[in-house]
Amino acid sequence: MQAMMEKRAKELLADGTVNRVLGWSAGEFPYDITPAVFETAKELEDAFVYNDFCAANLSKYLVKESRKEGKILVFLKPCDTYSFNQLLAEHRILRENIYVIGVPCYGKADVEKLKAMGIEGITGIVMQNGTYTVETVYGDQTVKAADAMAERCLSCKSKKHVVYDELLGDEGEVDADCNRFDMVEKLEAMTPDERFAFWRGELSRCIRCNACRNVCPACTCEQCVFDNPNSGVSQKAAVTSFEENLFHIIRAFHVAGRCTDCGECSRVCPQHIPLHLLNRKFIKDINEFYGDYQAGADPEAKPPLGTYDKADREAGEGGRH
Amino acid sequence: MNETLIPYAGVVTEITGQTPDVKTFRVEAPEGGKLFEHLPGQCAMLSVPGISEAMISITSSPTNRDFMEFSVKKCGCLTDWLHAMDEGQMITVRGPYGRHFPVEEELKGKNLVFVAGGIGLAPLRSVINYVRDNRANYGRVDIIYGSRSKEDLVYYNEIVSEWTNTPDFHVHLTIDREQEGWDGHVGFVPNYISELELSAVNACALVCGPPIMIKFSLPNLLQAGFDKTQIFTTMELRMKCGIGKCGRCNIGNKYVCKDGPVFRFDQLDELPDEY
Amino acid sequence: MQVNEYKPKIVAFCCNWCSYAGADGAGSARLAYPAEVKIIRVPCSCRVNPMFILRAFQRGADGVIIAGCHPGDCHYTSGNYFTRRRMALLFSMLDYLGIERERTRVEWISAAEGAKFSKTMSEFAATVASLGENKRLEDLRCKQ
Amino acid sequence: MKKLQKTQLQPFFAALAANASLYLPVDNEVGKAEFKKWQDGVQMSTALNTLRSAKDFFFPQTENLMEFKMEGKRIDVIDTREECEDFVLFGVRACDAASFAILDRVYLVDPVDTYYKNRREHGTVVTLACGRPAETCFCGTFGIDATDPAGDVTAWELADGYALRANTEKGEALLASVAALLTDTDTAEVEAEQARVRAILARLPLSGLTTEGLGEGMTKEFFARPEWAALSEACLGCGTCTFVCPTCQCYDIRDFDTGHGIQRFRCWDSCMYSDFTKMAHGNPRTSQLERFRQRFMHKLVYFPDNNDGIFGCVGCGRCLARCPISMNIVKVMKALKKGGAEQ
Amino acid sequence: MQRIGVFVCHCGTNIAGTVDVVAVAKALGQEPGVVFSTEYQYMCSESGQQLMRAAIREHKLTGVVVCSCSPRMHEATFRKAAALEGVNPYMVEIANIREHVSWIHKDMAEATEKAVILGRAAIAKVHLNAPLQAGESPVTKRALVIGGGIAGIQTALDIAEAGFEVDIVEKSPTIGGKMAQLDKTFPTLDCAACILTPKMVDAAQNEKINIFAYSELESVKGYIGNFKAQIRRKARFVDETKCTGCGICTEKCPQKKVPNEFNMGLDNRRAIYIPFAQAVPKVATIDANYCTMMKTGKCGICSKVCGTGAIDYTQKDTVIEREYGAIVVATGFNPIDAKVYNEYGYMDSPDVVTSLELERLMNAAGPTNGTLLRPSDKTHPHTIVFVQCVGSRCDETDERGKPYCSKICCMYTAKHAMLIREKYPDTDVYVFYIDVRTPGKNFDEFYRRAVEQYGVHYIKGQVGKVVEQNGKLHVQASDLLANEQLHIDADLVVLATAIEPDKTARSLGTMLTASMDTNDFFTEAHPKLRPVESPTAGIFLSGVCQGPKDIPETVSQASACAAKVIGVLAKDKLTCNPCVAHSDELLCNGCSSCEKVCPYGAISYSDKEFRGPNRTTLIRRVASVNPAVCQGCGACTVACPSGAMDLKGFSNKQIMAEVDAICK
Repeated sequence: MQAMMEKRAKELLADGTVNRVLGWSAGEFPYDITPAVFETAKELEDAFVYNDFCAANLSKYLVKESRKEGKILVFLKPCDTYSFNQLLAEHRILRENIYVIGVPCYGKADVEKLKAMGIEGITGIVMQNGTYTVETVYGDQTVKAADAMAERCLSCKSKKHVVYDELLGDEGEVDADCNRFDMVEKLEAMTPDERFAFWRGELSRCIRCNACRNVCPACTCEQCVFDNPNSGVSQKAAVTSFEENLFHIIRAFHVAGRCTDCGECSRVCPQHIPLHLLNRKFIKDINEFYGDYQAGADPEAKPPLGTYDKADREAGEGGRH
Repeated sequence: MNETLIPYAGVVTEITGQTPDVKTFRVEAPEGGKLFEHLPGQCAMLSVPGISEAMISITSSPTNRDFMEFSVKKCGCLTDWLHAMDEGQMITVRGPYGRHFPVEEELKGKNLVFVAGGIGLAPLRSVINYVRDNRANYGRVDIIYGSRSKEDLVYYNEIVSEWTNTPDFHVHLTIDREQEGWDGHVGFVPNYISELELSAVNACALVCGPPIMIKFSLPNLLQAGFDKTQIFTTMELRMKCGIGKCGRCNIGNKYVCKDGPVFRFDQLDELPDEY
Repeated sequence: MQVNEYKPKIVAFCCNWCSYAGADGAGSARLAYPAEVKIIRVPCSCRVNPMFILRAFQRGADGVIIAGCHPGDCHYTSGNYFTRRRMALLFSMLDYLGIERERTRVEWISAAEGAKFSKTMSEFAATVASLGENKRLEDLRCKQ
Repeated sequence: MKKLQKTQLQPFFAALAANASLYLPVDNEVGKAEFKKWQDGVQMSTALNTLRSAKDFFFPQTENLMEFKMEGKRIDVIDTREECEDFVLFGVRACDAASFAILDRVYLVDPVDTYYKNRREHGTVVTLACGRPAETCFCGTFGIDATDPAGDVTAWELADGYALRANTEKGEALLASVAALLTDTDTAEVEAEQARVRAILARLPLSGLTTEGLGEGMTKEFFARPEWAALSEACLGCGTCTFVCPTCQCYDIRDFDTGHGIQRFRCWDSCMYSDFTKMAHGNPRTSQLERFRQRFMHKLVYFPDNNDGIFGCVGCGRCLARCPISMNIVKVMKALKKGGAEQ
Repeated sequence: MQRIGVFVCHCGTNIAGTVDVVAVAKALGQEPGVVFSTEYQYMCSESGQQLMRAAIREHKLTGVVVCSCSPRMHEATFRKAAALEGVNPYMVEIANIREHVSWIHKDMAEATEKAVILGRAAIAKVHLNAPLQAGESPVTKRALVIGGGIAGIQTALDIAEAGFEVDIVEKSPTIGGKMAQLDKTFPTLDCAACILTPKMVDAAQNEKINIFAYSELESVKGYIGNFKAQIRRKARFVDETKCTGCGICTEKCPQKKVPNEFNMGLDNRRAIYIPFAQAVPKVATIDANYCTMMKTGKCGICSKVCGTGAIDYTQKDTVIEREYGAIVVATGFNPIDAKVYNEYGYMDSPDVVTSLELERLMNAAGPTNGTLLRPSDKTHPHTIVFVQCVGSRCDETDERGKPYCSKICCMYTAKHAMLIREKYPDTDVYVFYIDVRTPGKNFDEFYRRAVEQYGVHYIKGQVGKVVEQNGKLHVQASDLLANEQLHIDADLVVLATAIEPDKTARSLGTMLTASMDTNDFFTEAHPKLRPVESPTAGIFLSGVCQGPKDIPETVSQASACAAKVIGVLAKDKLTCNPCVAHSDELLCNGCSSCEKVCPYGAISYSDKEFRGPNRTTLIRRVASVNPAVCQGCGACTVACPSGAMDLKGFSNKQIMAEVDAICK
């Protein structure tokens, strides 16, 4: 796939369709891959990479990139296309300056999972036939790719590209039966005290690095309210548990109905806080209260918080707990 | 143990309107007298708790034994607050911070040229009054000061009644545009520098004002024969701690709050062109 | 004898057209409700930002109630419908985080329903009082 | 040199905790090590290092500096400083131990930061030599020996116990306080362990990375380099690298109105944040390129400039592991060197 | 920082009785920024206002807090007073310590404490208030009157009289409304048609008045001074411009079995019809539901007999768009459907009629040409029972009825009874009532005449059941005063059914964003002081749509309403509410979240240039708010994630400051 992508990118650069390529660039190790813009075939040859560790959702970079001179080619995985559509619906990216190539994704690997297996000192990873042969300074180890799959990919909602100009690989399917709400349901089934204890434990680790916000394709505000000294709620550090709660509740609320559940927030959290469980709660509630809605699936769809029905349930009514 | 981050509470005993958007605040310790000693060109962090903190240069001369003065232009939430308050109000002050003008070192015995625009006169006023109080230690003094209009000239009364009457003090005022009731010089400060035919011999220039004024004054001073080692300026950048630790006011490896705000122009050349 | 009976702090956001007028109506009819309830006037219930609710809890409120026109009666046609959606989601989220759901409430009270206003506020105050102090969304710095 | 039997580890912790709060790396709910207070039964993590650095103990993420009471026109400044209680940090790695020296160069130089100093004086650091370094480790680049860390006491994990060496008076006192649990030993076992680990360190992928061409006096050389654009391109402007970094020490001072007074607190800040240098009249660093450059110029040039050539990085590798987009100081160093070589 | 003055009102003892106003003034005087604090007997009085104005001058106040009654009472008063001293009116905030404190709390300590807290909240808000300037918008000098009953006609005539254009939109083929159906009017017993029809003609002939009969309002957009309405002109299938109203078609139409709604279905009309002789406009209308031609394509008789060729079976509804400066709602009422009161046998016997049906049975132009005959057998009824309060004054729990008094029933029943007794002295008339309510000029005298002079049997009590038995109506009732059960065999039972707002009112209210009460009566901006205005600016209320009224009341309200409308139309420009949303372009993402929740379409987007880093320019899509269209609800402010959208006068920071002050 990487070779195909590189070939197409070079072709499109060569024929002038695009003048830049937004993709992934190889790093020091097999897994530390950085989003990058390539402008020449040489740059692509030197560093372009697409493998199981290319986890970053590139769509948010288009907020800036699509406003630059010329047209940019972007490679989007299925879940990234939802973010793309949502950004499009919110007029955050300029479609005419973007050439989208959909690329397949069968689930991305999480190096933390390898490390959790005690694999340290990684110097190389050979990926083939569903197994990873991990070379380390302490010897080689073989693991099943499935065992190293990122948490978010285990409950992947869709392998379908909802938008593209060109698709490499096969068209995927929406997985209506994915189990992505399992953990939300598990939490809902707990007592309020248990839920409170769970979230306190998780959120208390927050260091307010803002990685979740800054990586989030729905958080593209020119200036976040939490960074705006005039907003009256700006805060830099979570000084108290309240501020941890406030930041995450408001952030989740601000992306409610807009979050496509791409899972980037949890992926980048250096403290491994399962932030996606907040967003998924809103998604699940929206589905239950107002009918199924998948942000980004249809850029023309009315956002659930931008519309209403006279027969909507009352606030605080019902619920399952 | 003394902690520099913990401020003193001081009483604002007098508020003088200088221009439509500049007021001068006289601050004394609650028991009277100065909160702390300083040298000309140094700054202090003024604050109203809960509103904000801001680094303001101390405009009074260290030779003043009774109080400190700060001239503040209205341009943000703290300054708005200060402008609205009444005398008798307390504020907090910490300092002094930063390097001062080398009044006892490089400047001593020299002819001095002060170049200021608008509120930029505030830090220089401390030096000017220091020089007046130690008149014998310095040579000829030229003060070139300009503003948008007559109303925007700060310390106008002091300039006219005291500075002009100080021996060998030559005050050159200018305003940007013609104005009724103004028979003085009209024009921008950088041009005025050239017009005045200043002598750079055994002289130092102290420049402070809007960046654009500094930018255009420098070549004219150089043309007048000043070397960059003879020209000093004082800078203003985002300062928070005032002691070179919080990490935000650096230009290259220099911290404006600690290594500045007073810089000699040749020193500035060493720094990356960040601002 | 219990001297220091616990009194909750309650913030009531009332829309100008219906519920605030309803509160005025309660006053005119001398229909008492607990003094713990303090009203903030907003043009419409849809003006209430989740941030305000959390702010109230941060600052020591024990309960927050939003009162607006009955669905269909909004002075601005649709404001309360948006309120309903927003608050349904927010309250569900607070519940999900383990924060007592009885501390938050939305009620529709028309300008004519002074009695309902008084009754609703009394009930809500009693409910909140029974929950005790808000510990889960408080900011300890704001504690006296 | 003293020796502690492995079986005596918990009694050893108990004895330390009897005199002062003892903090050591413990696995948290998501299996990552973090410094936590030792209590009976708490097991030390076997992880190479804690997810966050140990700097929190001397430079916490937030701390109250003072309070103000405001009444009418009056302001009372309330000094809320209190003498810090004694504590022991056990299991600090060589990189973090080296970071304390770097923080000292900021906070203990005149004017001394008394909040920092207070904690520094009351903390005793027991370091633990690394046994199983990771691919992200590059402390050797900055001359730090992972097999012989600094600290008040240095410990080595051996097959059957721990070797302990006091390096300071504080360290001596600490070991004296638990003398009953210790036996004397020679350095042979430690040397063998060091040799084993040094062999691994030499094989690490970043073992060849040096600071050659970086450091003092390189401002003009590096500042306008074209590499910054590509390096900073993907940067999200988050504070992850800063907050996990053991040497980052920038802070912000803010006021909080509690409703019954003003609390002035200090909190970590990040030069990567878009509002770091924002002021009333504008922002001198408006682009992420400038902010990104600032962070690395500071560690690789400005800090050495002002601190006798000592770099502001200890090679702990946390930013390599944690950066959401896998951009880090190693990539920056390599790119700058490569760019320099090409010029 | 503001310089704030605090003024605590005693409101006589209304506030001072339960709130220690001196303590409140003292406590609030300690608040930061407060430079003056006092209390006074009546702040709203002239001397109270003078006190405030003097303090503003003396202490150079920049903000004012008045602790008094509800801002809904006197906010405007204090704002005006402040403005006279050069303080922007929006720098005044009211702490409601009467309705929200003194009137509901008995304990003085508790009430005082609460008053102080509310005062603090107001002070905290004023600190963040900014002077607001009201914008201006032009006024379209034409009014729309919805409903062509007596209320609408009177309002239209008065507005036209002042020289402004008026359009009347009436959904039925003629104007005239309910009054046209009435026989005589109380208490003067003059003929309804005689006084109404000249007004209808006046309206038709007034060149300033356009009558859009057989038309309905489709949509309304805009705001006071600048409404845009779409009016659906329903197809009459008769060209109004050609029809002379000769009536030949209505005589020749073979379809004779159409229930005549003008006569309450008591007789039939043709498929092509003119509702009544004096209809305005006097134009025939084809009822497409019954017309044979329309249904089968075969007939066409009317077309053949029409001398002017006015019949047009292909006519379509047309929608016209008109602009208005003000809109008058005069949608009137209907009696409730008596079907639900089956205990009175309304569905079982044609001789159980409603009052309005009786009105037609007694009307000379009605189905019986004015002779009172039983609908069933066309005989004279000799015993008549009137049942009062059918569906009026019901318990809240009663879903069939209305909680309110319909107000007109007592009087028209007295009228009916009197007229029957006069015309048919051999008739026994019984009236069962809960109370007889006769406040009004000459009303009680009228009622007493019915009882004393005409011998109408008024019985305080309720009718339990009406059962048809052998051509008679067996009425079971109770006499509460005599405390006995009564059984009356009546020939005719008349139900004084409650009146309710027209069914179209609810959807109209939504369309106009005018608020309504739970009974679908439109709410007035103030129950006492602004009784003919809706809270929605530019929407005015005329007649029964606002609440039950008799004719004189309706007409006087209609004229009052016209005066208010004239007040709007006479202005060249209107000042807007300055408490509107505004978007901070530097923060705006252009995401359109706000636009989606704006009920007024007040938000638009444009691409603008902004400064980017290092002297670059960026083009960004940003929102802007039309202050003349925005009504200030604030829905957008919550939809906006970046906080770019804020509401003037109710900003995020202001509300949070109030929260902080309250929770302190």
